[in-house]
Amino acid sequence: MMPAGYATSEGGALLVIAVMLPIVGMIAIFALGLRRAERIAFIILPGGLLIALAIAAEVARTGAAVTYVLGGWQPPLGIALQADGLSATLMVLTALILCAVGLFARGTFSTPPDMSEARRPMVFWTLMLGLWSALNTVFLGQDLFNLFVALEFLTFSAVPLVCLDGRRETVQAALRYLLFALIGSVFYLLGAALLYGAYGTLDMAGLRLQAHYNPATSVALGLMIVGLMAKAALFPLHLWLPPAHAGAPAAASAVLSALVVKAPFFLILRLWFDVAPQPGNQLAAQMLAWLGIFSIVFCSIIALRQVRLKLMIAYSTVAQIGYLFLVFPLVMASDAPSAWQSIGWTGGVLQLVSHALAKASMFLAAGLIAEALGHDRIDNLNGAVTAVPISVAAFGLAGLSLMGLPPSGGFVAKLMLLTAATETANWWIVAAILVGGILAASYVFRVLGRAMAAPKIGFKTLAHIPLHRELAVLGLAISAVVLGFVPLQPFAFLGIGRVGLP
Amino acid sequence: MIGTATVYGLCASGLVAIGLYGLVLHPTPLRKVIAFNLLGSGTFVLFGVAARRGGAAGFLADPVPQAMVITGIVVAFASTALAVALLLRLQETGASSIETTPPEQQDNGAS
Amino acid sequence: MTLLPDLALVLLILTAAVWTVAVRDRRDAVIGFIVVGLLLSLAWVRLNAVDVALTEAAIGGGATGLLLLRACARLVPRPAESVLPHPAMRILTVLLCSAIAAGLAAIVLMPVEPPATLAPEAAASMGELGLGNPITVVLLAYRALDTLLEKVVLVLALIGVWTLTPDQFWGGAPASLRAQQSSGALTLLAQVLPPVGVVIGVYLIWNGADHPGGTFQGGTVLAAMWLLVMMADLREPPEIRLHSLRLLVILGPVVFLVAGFAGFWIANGFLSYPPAFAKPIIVIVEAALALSIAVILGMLVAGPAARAPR
Amino acid sequence: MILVDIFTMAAVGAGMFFFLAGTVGLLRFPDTLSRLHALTKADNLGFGFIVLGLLPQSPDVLSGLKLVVVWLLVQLAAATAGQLIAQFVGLERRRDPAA
Repeated sequence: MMPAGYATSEGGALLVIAVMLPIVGMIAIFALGLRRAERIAFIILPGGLLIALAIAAEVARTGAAVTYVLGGWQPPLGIALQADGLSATLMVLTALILCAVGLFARGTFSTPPDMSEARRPMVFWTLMLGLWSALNTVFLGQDLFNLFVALEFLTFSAVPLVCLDGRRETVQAALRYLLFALIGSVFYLLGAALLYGAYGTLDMAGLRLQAHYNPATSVALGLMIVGLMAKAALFPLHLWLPPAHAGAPAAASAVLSALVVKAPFFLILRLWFDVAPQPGNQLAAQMLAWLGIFSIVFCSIIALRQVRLKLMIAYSTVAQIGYLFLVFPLVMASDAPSAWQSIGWTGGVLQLVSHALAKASMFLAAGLIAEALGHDRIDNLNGAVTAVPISVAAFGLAGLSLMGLPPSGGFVAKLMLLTAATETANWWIVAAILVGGILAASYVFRVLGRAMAAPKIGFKTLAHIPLHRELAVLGLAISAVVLGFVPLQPFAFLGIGRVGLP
Repeated sequence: MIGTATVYGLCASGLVAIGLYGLVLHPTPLRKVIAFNLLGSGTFVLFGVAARRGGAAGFLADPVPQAMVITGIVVAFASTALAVALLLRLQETGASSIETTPPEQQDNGAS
Repeated sequence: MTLLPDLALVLLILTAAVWTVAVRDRRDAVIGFIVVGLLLSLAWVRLNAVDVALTEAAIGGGATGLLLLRACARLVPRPAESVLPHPAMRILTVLLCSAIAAGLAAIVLMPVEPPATLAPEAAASMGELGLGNPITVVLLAYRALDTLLEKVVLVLALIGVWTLTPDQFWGGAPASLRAQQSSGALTLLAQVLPPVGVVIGVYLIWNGADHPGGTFQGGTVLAAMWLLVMMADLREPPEIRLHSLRLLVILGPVVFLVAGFAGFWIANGFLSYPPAFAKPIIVIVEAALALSIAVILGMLVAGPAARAPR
Repeated sequence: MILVDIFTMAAVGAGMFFFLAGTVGLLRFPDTLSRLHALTKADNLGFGFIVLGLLPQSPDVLSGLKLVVVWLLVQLAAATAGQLIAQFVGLERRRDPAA
């Protein structure tokens, strides 16, 4: 049975370029290395941003998904790339954050003049570009095996970033991260094997037409979602995340926390809404939401008890990811005509976007604070505000989003989730969102209180931070705040290109 | 009626279980990596079973899942290489197991 | 009755796998794993997948086995190798693993009718390309994007391994692969075998267009020859800063990318080939990929740099 | 044709016998060197017989040639592996004469 065919649309070639451009840059750095790493990266970064914006514009202009069929081979035999409203949004988000991180990292990962090539700059920039291509492939892929390759691509770009400084703890964190990621991949692949055995296709559109409830489908989807949960660090599979994200250099931590853990969540979203037989399984949705609730409450409490700033932010990531998993029961119980017209769906996506911006900004701010003070012990942050005032301000603004206070993207997102939860009478979720907000406020204000305190006697700044780095951090934080001014209703753009299902 | 493919399908289930057991329970990273490879092999055989059952149109087996397995084997090798490099480096820097103090108590200094 | 050899093989595989996981000594575990790999390649032949059998023997058993053995040799011996965790944890794990195995087995025992397959679709378009080996067609035409990305993954894995180089050694050469004791027999083998091995590798690549074999299998044979020469101490591993090494690593992906982008002008878009030239283009891409695979596999086994650049 | 098939069966049968003998030796002999001896002998003979038996079955000269090349390569590899193992055993004995 052939599913409705894919056809390459007018701007389709843009999708290919979005995936291939970073790879070209990566290969160029690898081959030419030798001092040019940063320069090459700064050609690719704006180029990629333009491509992402062009794709989003094309999706908005045509009001339909942009598609490219590779080599003209029709799926399921061949592979198609497709950008709908959601993937275009995430691609623009990725490009923006990577550009800001690139600006932040500019100069810190450059090769010293007395060396022909240094390890850290070469590795940092090649992996950053690899990561970008992998993320774009995850957002665009329509074939479950293609997406497996994309996930592995992402893992191989992300893991070495964790141990860039080569210290024992970070190597250990990287190894643990790799093992968790590999288990996740194998579970995902097991599910894919079962689906192929049952339906003879791994194309999402094809599966959507054919999939029905039977043991093979249920086991396959269960295995895939569990595997992706390990990669997205949902409680109780989150143990790898805090040491890995805290150990990486600030620029890498920002990307890992803001974007990399969102990719497996995005795939869970797609499996749930685009592949699984509809309506989804109530019990599974409730279980995912409960794991989300545990993530929010436990990891917020653990974040509150951290001594180190970066570990605190990393635990906060696990907690904030928990919110994303609340979406499933909220959307299922909603009476909107389609999932993407429900307030829960929009709230979930907005939480994803605003957390990405806020968390990237927070990790970068923490990096600058640590550079200026020479340490990141929370109890000793006194005087940070005089050393790096802009970074502390950015930290505070980003904190608004995590706490869910207005005006911020996090506020709107959490309000939408809260509305959806009250509408559908999911009182536990209401309670979790409120408790999570209070806990987030406690850990953010704990840091701010210290950072704003008067410096101790003998306080001196260790490093002078160039203005462009602080501005990159502030830019991200302001974007997270600006998201707070979006209207409180489902956005049509996020529904573009999604096939109408009840 | 049990056919050849089914026999290997059961073999795949067994390999997955054995590999997963080793992966979860072995405390040392090298043994975890070996177990991961067994688990991966089981997964690949499952694709092979689907391929063998899908032989049609003059092909003894469906080439699509077979090609996927080849890609998968190469990726698994790359993972193993990275994991081995990491665990050797871990030894050089002084630790010998990935099970140490919980992350909250670790000394993650400023970067 | 006809299933008897298959049942025996499956029993052997599972026994070897259990031994691999249960045995105390880690070197024994690695050897057990290599045995599983070799037996699995027989299983792949029985599954009518000769291409996969070759790959499994070359990479699954061979290259991975070598990598793991080398790791064993370099790891400091530890007396308490397999301290097992708490019994409750073990019972829980056994239950979990059995449940998953039972689920998979149940699904395997209920095949769908008619079998789900893409074989007819794959066969229908084979004629356009003029290649005889359907696996090669899937890897380099229908699903070329997967193959291209997977090559990039290999390059990234190499970068990942190199990341673990201590800063002062960046640009230098990996640790030598030679054995502690030099052996006349090994040296002789390393002098006699490579010419033959290279021919076999090239044959596998060339032949792969129409018969079982191809890029990965041929590339791995080439890598094996190179590793053999390094192990016999006839050549040292190259320094990782070498320009020629870097170019060889990216040669395959670059040729693949060029062929892909050329499709915009000479065919119907990215990674599509004009029917008249499909076969030569694919063979060129395969040759370049195989060379890169050989170099990458060799360098992955050699590991991060361990000596300062000269 | 029948004669050729009988030859193949006889030769491959002989090859299998030697493999069996070699495996029994591997399992039953007391120390590494005699195990190695049993194994390499059986390998050489067993594999030689199987290739010999298969030769008349090959459809053309090229396939026959491939079989011979395979046989040669296996001989080379087996001989080297045997050497290396023996050398390793020697090394162990020098280190620990009691073993």
